[in-house]
Amino acid sequence: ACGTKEKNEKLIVGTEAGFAPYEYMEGDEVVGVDMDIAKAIAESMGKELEIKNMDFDGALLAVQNGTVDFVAAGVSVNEERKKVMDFSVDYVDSVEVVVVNKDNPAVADVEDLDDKVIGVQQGNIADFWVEDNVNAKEIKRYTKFAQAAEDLKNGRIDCIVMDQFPAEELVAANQELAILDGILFEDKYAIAVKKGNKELLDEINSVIEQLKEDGKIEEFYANHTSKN
Amino acid sequence: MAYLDGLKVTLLISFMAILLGIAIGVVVAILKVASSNYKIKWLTRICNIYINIIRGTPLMVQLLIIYNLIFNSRNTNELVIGAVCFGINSGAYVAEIIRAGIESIDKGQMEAGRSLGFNYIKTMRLIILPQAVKNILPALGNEFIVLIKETSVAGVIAVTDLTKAAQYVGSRTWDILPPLIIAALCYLVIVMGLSRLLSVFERRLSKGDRH
Amino acid sequence: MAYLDGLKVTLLISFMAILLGIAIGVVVAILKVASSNYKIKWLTRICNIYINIIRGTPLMVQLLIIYNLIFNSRNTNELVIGAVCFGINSGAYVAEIIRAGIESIDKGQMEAGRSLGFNYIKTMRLIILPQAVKNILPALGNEFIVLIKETSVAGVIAVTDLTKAAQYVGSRTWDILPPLIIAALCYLVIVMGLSRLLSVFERRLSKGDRH
Amino acid sequence: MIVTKNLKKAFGDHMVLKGIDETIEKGEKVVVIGPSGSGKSTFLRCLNLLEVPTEGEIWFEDINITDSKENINLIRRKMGMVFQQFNLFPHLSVKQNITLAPVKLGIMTKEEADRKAMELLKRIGLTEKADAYPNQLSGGQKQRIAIIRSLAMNPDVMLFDEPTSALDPEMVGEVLDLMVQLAEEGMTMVVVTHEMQFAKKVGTRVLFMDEGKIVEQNTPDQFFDNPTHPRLKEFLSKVL
Amino acid sequence: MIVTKNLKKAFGDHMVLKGIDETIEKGEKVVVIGPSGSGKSTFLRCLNLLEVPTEGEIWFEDINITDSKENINLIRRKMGMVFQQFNLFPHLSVKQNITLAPVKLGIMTKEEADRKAMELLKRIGLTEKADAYPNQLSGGQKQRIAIIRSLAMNPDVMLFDEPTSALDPEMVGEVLDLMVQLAEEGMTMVVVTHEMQFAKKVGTRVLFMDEGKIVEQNTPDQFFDNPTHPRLKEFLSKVL
Ligand SMILES: Nc1ncnc2c1ncn2[C@@H]1O[C@H](COP(=O)(O)OP(=O)(O)OP(=O)(O)O)[C@@H](O)[C@H]1O
Ligand SMILES: Nc1ncnc2c1ncn2[C@@H]1O[C@H](COP(=O)(O)OP(=O)(O)OP(=O)(O)O)[C@@H](O)[C@H]1O
Ligand SMILES: [Mg+2]
Ligand SMILES: [Mg+2]
Repeated sequence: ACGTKEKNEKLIVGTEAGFAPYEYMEGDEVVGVDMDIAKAIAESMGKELEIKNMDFDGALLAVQNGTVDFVAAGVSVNEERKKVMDFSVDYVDSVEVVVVNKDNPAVADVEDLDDKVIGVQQGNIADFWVEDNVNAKEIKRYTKFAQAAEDLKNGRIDCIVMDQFPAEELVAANQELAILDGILFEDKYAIAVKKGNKELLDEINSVIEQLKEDGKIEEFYANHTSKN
Repeated sequence: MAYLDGLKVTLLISFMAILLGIAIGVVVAILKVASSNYKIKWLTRICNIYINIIRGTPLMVQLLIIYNLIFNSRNTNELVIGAVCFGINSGAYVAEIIRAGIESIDKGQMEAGRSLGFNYIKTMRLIILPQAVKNILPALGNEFIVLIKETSVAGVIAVTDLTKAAQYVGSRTWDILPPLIIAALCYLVIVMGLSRLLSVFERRLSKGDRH
Repeated sequence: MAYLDGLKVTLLISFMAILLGIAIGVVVAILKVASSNYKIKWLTRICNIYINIIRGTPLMVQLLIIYNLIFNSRNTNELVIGAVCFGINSGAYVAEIIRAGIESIDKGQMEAGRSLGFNYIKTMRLIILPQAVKNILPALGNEFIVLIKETSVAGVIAVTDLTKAAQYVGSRTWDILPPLIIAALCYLVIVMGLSRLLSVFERRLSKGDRH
Repeated sequence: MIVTKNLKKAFGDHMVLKGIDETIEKGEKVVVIGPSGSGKSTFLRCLNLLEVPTEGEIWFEDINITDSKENINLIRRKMGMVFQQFNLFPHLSVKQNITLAPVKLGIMTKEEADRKAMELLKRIGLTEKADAYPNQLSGGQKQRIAIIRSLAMNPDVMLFDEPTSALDPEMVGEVLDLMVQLAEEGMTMVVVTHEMQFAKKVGTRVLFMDEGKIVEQNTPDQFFDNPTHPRLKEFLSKVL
Repeated sequence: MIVTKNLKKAFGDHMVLKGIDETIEKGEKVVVIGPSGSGKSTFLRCLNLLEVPTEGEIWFEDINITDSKENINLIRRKMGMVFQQFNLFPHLSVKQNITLAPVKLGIMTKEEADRKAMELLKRIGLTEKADAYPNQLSGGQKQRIAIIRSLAMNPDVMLFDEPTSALDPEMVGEVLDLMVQLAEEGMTMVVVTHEMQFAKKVGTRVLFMDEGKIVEQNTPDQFFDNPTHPRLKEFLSKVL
């Protein structure tokens, strides 16, 4: 059934479905804000969207060697990454926060991260930020936030540094956890494509601009946060 | 439903991988046995290098290397990728299974064949291999069971197998233990079911022919 | 440096795990052999359940379950956690190694001991076990090598072993292959070095005593 | 000395001994012959309960040893057993093989046992092998060591199960010689063997087993010269 | 028919055959005896190159078979070999065991081979076992099948390596009977055995091997009645 023509019509997005509301599993389907944006991009290009669910840092590598066309996984833009891939206009301003155990807050303040055991997602912007800016006792690198949350509940780590929206999802589902007041740093998410893939980048940029204009992105958020 | 899809992926990858593993294993085993018999050192050495590298490094590391080294084409199906990675790994183990199967046959059989006037290859084909199959098949069944368990690390290369499916269910509900236990039970049922099947099959094989 | 630290973690976890595995394995093997000898069905069954569950489910799933189930204290060292998880897994395999070692001793030895007037336990201790050790030690060495490779999945429980260290270097430099290959070489050198050591040791053992 | 009453033994539903009533007196040398699979080994192994009978009783020196209240470990000390495959302990030296049981069972001190072992080794001319390990011995030497290992316990009866079948023909003689000596010293013996010469020479009684039963028995002279049972006639015609 | 010239064989640096010069004529029945490890089997296995000699030549029917240009597979068809352990093919029925080589080597058609097999089976009285598998046979039956499996190739010489050592005593006779028949029909035979009666009855010449050499040979009468070499005297005193 799949001729060569159809193959060319496929648009592949790489993501890591452990980052609600941006991307997460619903039944056996990957959904979320990023996926809605990806669908809009595919639609406007007239291609069929295929979602590859990988580890976060695996996805970023996959876009570099062309295994996927683009990555939509709450990817933060930074200088290091710009050297090896191209980024679209950002579609969200996010802030990174600190999640702690409510009953037993080992961290009092967002400024107070030195000498703490900090959980992050491996390859996530917070991983690098903490490594570069904090004198942590230990950085524990997880592939899944769920495992980090479990460890935080069990007191094996002192806090998790992560994006605000997923953090809100996290504390909503776990009474024992809380977000500290204040933000750690600001951050912009964008879609990553292979370095030099100008054609696709332009296409993506125009779709994102259009979505922003139509207020669609807020709509997407509403859809995916109201569920919990 | 997520479990079912994951389970399907697990089983499909294991199955395709064992087929590929058998293909590689047969070739490597025959090359190795024949080259050591006819003293072609370099060929024996190549076979041994492949076997030693695969058996000397962790599956997970192999998986990551093979995946990043070989697959740069975007159109490859994830099942195919998984099957190829695990197949390359399994080939080394299958080769050793087959070699052991051949060597388990009493050397009197080779001598009896040769002394009737058969050459080496004909003795292999008519006398040794038909007997070796009885030892090889159960071991291959076992290797298949091992593969089913090993594919649980396939998650690192973007394949959503049973283990990864369970992890994602846990990510969504923020309660990671129950899905893992469900996955463990799935594996247990499959593995023990296959083991039982295998031992029935083995008993059948050995019944007709005790020597 | 990251590699060295990771390597140290890998080796330490493997080493502590095999010690724990041996402790568990000895107890389970003895319970199993003795309970089947004295027909204590429920004890045999418990031993078999432990062995079957461990051998019937993927290591990675066990790891995630044990990790999330048992450790609720924040002060546990990650090495200890890893060692306990892998040790519980290894115990089942070690138990089978020990049982096989005991069963590999010709049953004429038990009969000779009994017919001299020794009871079951004394025959075990004075005659069977001293001989069984020769078969068990090499197999234990092998299990240790297997463990070194298997700890490469420890990364899923946030332990930074050799594999995870390599992955991290890769995700930092955006060039994932070279660190993985370095890691693979580290494993290969260790595993093949240990294998060689083991076969020397084995030859030593068997030299004095061919029967 | 040994009495079996309606001794039966089945493996699963395969009846191997079908009711054996025998009395072996002190000082007798009973030789058991019969075709392969007829139950000779099983009969012998029942006598010291290496096989537990399915039915019937075995009395040894007026003790019912099939009675589960009796401590079989104590009784076995009085019954030496020699196996076809020698079953020396390969991890122990020759001397240790001999002294292990007397010492560890608290029957002799280490010194007594050592003295006894050297005495026995001297008797069979193998003192220089005292510190050798079993794998350094020939088959005939192994079997003779196995015999004196049993003797070290001062047994009242010795059971032999084809003691020369696993030996090279050249070595059969030295083992039979030792057995003849034992017989001459008055040891009670039950011997399963295919060595007809031995049966004729030292046997006081020969039993013929077939399909789990003792179908004929007699003094060696009568047994070999006037066999009556047709199966025995056929057997003797083949092996003599 | 078979000539060995300065035949030597070493395993590693262990010299097992130390230079053997022998000529075996057509129709001879040569019996080889000697202590364990003296090299009897190695000698026999060299004759059809199952062991490749380290030095020396072997001539068979005027062909130098140690010459690497000769196709040993063709030559082996003319030399039947019977092993102590029978080495029947367990995955094939009795008839298939017999017909495999003639058919697969293109010497007979399937029908011819089947007819030949049934003829041979009839000769040894085992036609009803044609479709049985080796594991369903007794040791004596297995060895007789192994012998006729070799005969099916119409060999010019038959080599036997202790053909009765793995048999129960009751079954030795049936195998020896078949070998006696073969001898009477004029088959050239080389037989390694411990059966002295057989050597006396059918041997035309007896060789005594010791430590890799043939140290004495003679007609059976002279060999057994007037041994000269001290090692042979000792050997005979033990085994007779
Ligand atoms: N442990 C066992 N389990 C099942 N069957 C057995 C066992 N031991 C012996 N048998 C069977 O019991 C029968 C008699 O065996 P036994 O060894 O007593 O014979 P035997 O007269 O000593 O023969 P042989 O001369 O070959 O030693 C045989 O058919 C054998 O297969
Ligand atoms: N394949 C082999 N590799 C190494 N040594 C061997 C090999 N085959 C035989 N030998 C050695 O050669 C010597 C002679 O062996 P061979 O089997 O010819 O003796 P034999 O006279 O047939 O003895 P037996 O009566 O025990 O069969 C022995 O010391 C044996 O250990
Ligand atoms: Mg027996
Ligand atoms: Mg031999």
